[in-house]
Amino acid sequence: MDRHGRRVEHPLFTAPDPARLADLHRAMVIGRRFNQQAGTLARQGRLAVYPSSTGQEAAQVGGVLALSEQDWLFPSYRDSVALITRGVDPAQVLTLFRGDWHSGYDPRRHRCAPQCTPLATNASHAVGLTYAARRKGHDVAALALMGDGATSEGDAHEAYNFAAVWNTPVVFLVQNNHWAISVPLRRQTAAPTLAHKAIGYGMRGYHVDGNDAAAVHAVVSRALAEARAGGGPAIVEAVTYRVDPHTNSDAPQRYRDESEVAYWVERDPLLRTEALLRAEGVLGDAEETDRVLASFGADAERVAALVRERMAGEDAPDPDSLFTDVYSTVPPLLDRQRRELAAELREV
Amino acid sequence: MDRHGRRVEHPLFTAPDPARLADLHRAMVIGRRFNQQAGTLARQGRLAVYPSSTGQEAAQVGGVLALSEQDWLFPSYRDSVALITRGVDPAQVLTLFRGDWHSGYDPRRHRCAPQCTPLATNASHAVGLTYAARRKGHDVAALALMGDGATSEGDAHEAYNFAAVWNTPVVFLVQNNHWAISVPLRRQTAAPTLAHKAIGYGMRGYHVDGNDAAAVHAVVSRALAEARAGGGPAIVEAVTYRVDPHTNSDAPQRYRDESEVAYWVERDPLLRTEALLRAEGVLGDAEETDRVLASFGADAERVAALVRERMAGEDAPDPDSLFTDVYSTVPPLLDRQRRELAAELREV
Amino acid sequence: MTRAPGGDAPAEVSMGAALNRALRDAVAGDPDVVVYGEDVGPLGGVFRVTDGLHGEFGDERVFDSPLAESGIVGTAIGMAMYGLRPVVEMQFDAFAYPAFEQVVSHLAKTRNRTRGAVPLPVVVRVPYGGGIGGVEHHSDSSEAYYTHTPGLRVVTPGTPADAYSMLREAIACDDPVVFLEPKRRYWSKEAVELPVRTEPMDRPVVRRQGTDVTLVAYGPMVETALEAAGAAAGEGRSIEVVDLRQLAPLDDSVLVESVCRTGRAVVVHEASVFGGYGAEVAARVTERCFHYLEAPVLRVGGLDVPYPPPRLEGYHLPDAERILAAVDRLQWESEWVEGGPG
Amino acid sequence: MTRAPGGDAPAEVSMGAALNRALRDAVAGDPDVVVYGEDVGPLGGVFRVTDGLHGEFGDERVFDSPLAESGIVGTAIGMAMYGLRPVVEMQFDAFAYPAFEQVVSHLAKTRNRTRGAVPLPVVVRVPYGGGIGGVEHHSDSSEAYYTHTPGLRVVTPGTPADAYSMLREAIACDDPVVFLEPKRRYWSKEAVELPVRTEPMDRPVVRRQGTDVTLVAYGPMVETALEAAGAAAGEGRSIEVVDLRQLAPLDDSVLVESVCRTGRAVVVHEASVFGGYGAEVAARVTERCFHYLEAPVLRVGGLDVPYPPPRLEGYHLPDAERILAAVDRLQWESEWVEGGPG
Ligand SMILES: Cc1ncc(C[n+]2csc(CCOP(=O)(O)OP(=O)(O)O)c2C)c(N)n1
Ligand SMILES: Cc1ncc(C[n+]2csc(CCOP(=O)(O)OP(=O)(O)O)c2C)c(N)n1
Ligand SMILES: [Mg+2]
Ligand SMILES: [Mg+2]
Repeated sequence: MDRHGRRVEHPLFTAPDPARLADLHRAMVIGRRFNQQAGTLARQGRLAVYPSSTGQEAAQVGGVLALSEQDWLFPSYRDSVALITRGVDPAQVLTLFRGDWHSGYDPRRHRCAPQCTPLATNASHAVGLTYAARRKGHDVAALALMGDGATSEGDAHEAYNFAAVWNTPVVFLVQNNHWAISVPLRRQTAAPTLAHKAIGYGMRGYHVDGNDAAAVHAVVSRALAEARAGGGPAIVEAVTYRVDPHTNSDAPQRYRDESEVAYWVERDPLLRTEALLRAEGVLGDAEETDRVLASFGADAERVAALVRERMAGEDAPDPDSLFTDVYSTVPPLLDRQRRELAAELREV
Repeated sequence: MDRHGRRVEHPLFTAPDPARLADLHRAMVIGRRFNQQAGTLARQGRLAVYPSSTGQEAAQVGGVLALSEQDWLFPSYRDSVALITRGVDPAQVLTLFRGDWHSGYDPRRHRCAPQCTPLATNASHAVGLTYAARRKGHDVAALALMGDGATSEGDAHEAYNFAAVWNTPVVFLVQNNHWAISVPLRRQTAAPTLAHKAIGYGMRGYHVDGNDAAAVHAVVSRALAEARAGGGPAIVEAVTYRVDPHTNSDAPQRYRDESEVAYWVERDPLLRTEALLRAEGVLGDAEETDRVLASFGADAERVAALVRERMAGEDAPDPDSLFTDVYSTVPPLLDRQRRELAAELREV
Repeated sequence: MTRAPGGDAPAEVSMGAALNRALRDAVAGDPDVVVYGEDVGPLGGVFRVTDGLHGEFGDERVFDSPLAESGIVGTAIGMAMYGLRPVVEMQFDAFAYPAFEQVVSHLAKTRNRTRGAVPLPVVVRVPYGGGIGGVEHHSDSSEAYYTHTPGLRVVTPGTPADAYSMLREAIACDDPVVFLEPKRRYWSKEAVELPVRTEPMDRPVVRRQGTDVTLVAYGPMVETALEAAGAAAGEGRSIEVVDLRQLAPLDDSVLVESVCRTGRAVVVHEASVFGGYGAEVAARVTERCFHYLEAPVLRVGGLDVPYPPPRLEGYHLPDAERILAAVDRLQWESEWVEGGPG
Repeated sequence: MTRAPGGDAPAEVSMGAALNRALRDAVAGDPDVVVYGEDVGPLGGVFRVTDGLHGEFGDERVFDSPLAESGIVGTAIGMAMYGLRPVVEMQFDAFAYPAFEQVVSHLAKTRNRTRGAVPLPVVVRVPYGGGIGGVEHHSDSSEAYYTHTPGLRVVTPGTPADAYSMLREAIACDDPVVFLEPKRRYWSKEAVELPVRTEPMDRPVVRRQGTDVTLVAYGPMVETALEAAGAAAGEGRSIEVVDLRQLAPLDDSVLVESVCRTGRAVVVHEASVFGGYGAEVAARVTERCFHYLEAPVLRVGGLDVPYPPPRLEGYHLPDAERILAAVDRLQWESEWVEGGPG
């Protein structure tokens, strides 16, 4: 797609079929609404913090929908939209940010690793996991998500290198949203693009318009297919933009210009897929299209309502849960602390 | 030079002048002899350990002689030859390996950082140092040495990246000696060459025959000149070979073939410069050449003798030195331990 | 402590503001001081501790670096080798771990390695501890890792005045300093005129005098300890509060004097108790005051679990009540018997 | 301990050989066990602990990885998430520091983070401690860093039989285990028939019974403690030696029982005393045995300095003499007074 949502073909990559285009758009609509809702909850103090990915929905949705059922996703803290697109209960996605528990979902159930806060550390987990799956004879690829800033960490380098040397099917999807909190990309790297980093590991690097869900989907799909076929891992740099502040406690006016934000808002990924869907009549005629788009909006509202409801409850997490999963069994000294805390709580 | 020591010109790089060629050869002759002598001392138990760089003299000497007086060298444990070429007292170079103290020389005096054991960690020191020098208005470049294996560490990545973003004049000279202890290069990276890594940082990468002292010198000189001129840091990969075991306690027969060693011994860097010096009459006519080469040999023997002598002594380091340089002053609790040890030693 | 000139009551200053002022004065006072790290430039740091510095001193003195903690500490080491005095920030406690090798194997050891030829005047600022509702990895108390590493000075202020004075002293110090900032106290205020020079940082300070029991605290727990002491006073128990300030190397004289006088001690910190810094205090004080002790030195600290999520951190963190409960267990009845086998 | 069948005296086995055999049996016994790290393949590790495994089991089960410790631990975490049981080697103690973030922020916490859904059965083998004449960074005792990190099991064997049995148990364990191998004891021998199953690793063991004083040791110092106890016996002093084995989480019952019985204790380790693991032992034992103690629990450990160069390490490391000197300071005369202020 060009920036107005007009189709552009590429000899190497296959554009998503119409049904997939609709899925991409729907997931973005839901993701956008989710970002807004979570942002509101954070401002209301119902979440401890929320890192919004408004503006980055195409990159997350495009990447995740390229995964097969058995594949794994390794998200960072900013990848809520990726998680709900993968099918994780939206309220469970927010457990971390609400502060009820560190990870709200069972990673094995959805084949989604816990949201990762220490930057770039999830990337080597993805490498190890796919290595293990291959050892067990399973056809499992992984999508490891990281930001532009995270590529500066040593852990990113080590993960890229292990993946390339072991030839494990991992696609490292770098959402280059131009900022690492307040630090712009040019302070992060002097490379022409982040995709160029792939060369130094002997793997493929793709540079893609990260606000074009179809393009991200096409590129990640191809990279995953190559990786599965033994062609090695890849870095996909999706160029996008973080429209909201880093989190609700950020102060972006200190470091960036509103005009920059405006530039990117014009290139909103949702507007672009919508334009394409309408122009190409993917969802049917104009009327049918309106109807389907309205249903997407309704789905998004349902998700938002569910999230509001689930976050409204005051049910506090059980303090006893502090002790149960530190080790496979509760060791004696910890059990003593557990009993002490229970006694303390009985007193009050 | 080709592998027989015949001159090959390159449009980009300037070959060392005759005097420099002689210097290079002399330093290698001394370096080789030093490696042998230290190896012998290690086998005799006079050194705790010695990591020989036999076969890699060209890379070290070629790199170090490209430095200016005010520049800094950041050596690893394998870079004894680089250090003595830089002018550090050979016996002080061995202090670490003899076990008398961690660093035997004063780094500021020779502008040589202490020999670095934790892999790749010295590289960011070089970046910081050159940054500081620039801040102070000094024209100081640095040569950071590391092995092929060390390039896999996160610290290498972070240092490359900081250097490129800050545009500090550091040349990272990677001695690709094909092995990281027992691990061959193909298990370390899938990249076409280690020099390709430079691309991902937006810096220049050079791939040079590391057994050709003249070529290493020419390439490092150029890279340093560019870096000084604000052209940014560079990675220079010098392809060479570790002819000896990793250290005296290694067992290379477990992981590599003698034929591989033989292949590289044929490409001995000393034979090649000697051939060039003779063929081109750099040192004068045949007789003069013999005389000069003999004097190099004599210089090397003097160094070996000095090392033997200095390592023969039984003077043990003073235990009180354990306490004096942990902090700028000896803190009270440490002073208590110091007095306790002194009392203990008086008793026996 | 310096009083305001002219008799005016000094203004209330938060710990964050005091640290900010200390950095400003240090950068202004010495051209070799540079401040860098993640987001310390235009943003002023995620806690705004470097607020305004980039604007005032420019990018040469205060700047954002690439996002890589090992690289940050590694480059600081290199800068210090060449005579700068870098002050670097680790954004949160757990995000200092990537730099652990540089801190332990180089920062702590280079002076020693070079027999004093290469001192490393580097300050590594680490906002540490919990109590701010931070998600995972944003609330660790990592002092035990650093205090067990010879060659590092590990200091942590408990008051705004100390925050200012100790940070200035840390920057002026020729040893590497891990400067632990109790992030939950960034907003705690004290009436103080800056600049101020408090006691030298390597001296523990008695924050409140008492006769019955010594409460040993540092960083975020100083305020909590004082709160406990205040409450105890209401009930007729006189608690002395010692603020350690420099955790390593420790000067134990004030501590030992106090405990030998009171005969009872509790040490408190946020970090997990097991293998925590409190173990060192308890072991050391016991060794030196054994015959003066009426009861074992008790430790109050975090549970031996990974730092909990925000809504559970209240169960983890020591508060005045827990401290007082420990004080109550200090065998005030002469027939007390506790512990022992079984 | 299992006896050899048929009554033959069992063969002498070194600790290194016992570890090697444990790895071999674990790899042979469970297809999910993989062994990897730096130089563990054809070379068999720099200490030859993985000797022969690559040849026997092939590159799928035992292999060399790229040279990057954080990547090694990180990939092991990923493998364990998918059901493998990786056993990774950090070549030397100080070279585990680059992996510190992966160990502390992920390996230790993932089970907890996921409410038990994702246990991580990873063993991180770390040859640790000094006494082998290693240069800088090759002799650190890093147990205090790991034992203060909830979620990790930290174990260290003191004998070849334990080395075998505990490593098997560690590999079978569903928790992440930092397996600290006392590298100077790789060559220490014991007559034992392998395979052997000793006490469960989480139980401290009394290695030698005694009545007068309890010596608490682990890893490399078990042998040294026994040596001291032997020498003391000659002089009529009966020393009990407790080998802790699993340092964290600690089961303190054996310890407390012993010290309450003997009334005196010394804890010994190679690591620097300040903030070392011995502080935890001393503080805990004192808390639980206070009224049984005749003297403060003393600590014998390394000096509070960076690990010295080979020719000075003898001054740093505890030996039997230093242990006995500490035992002598345990206030055997009733009029003893030491310590206190001043
Ligand atoms: C190891 C580590 N260091 C520092 C941080 C603090 N931190 C959280 S997000 C962030 C910026 C990350 O930028 P980027 O990778 O571009 O991702 P984005 O937030 O833009 O999605 C920083 C510095 C962290 N989480 N982990
Ligand atoms: C951080 C770290 N990990 C592991 C080691 C142990 N070690 C010492 S040398 C070496 C191999 C290094 O290979 P390379 O970088 O190619 O240098 P070379 O020895 O070949 O000169 C290893 C693994 C170390 N010194 N530091
Ligand atoms: Mg970003
Ligand atoms: Mg090598």
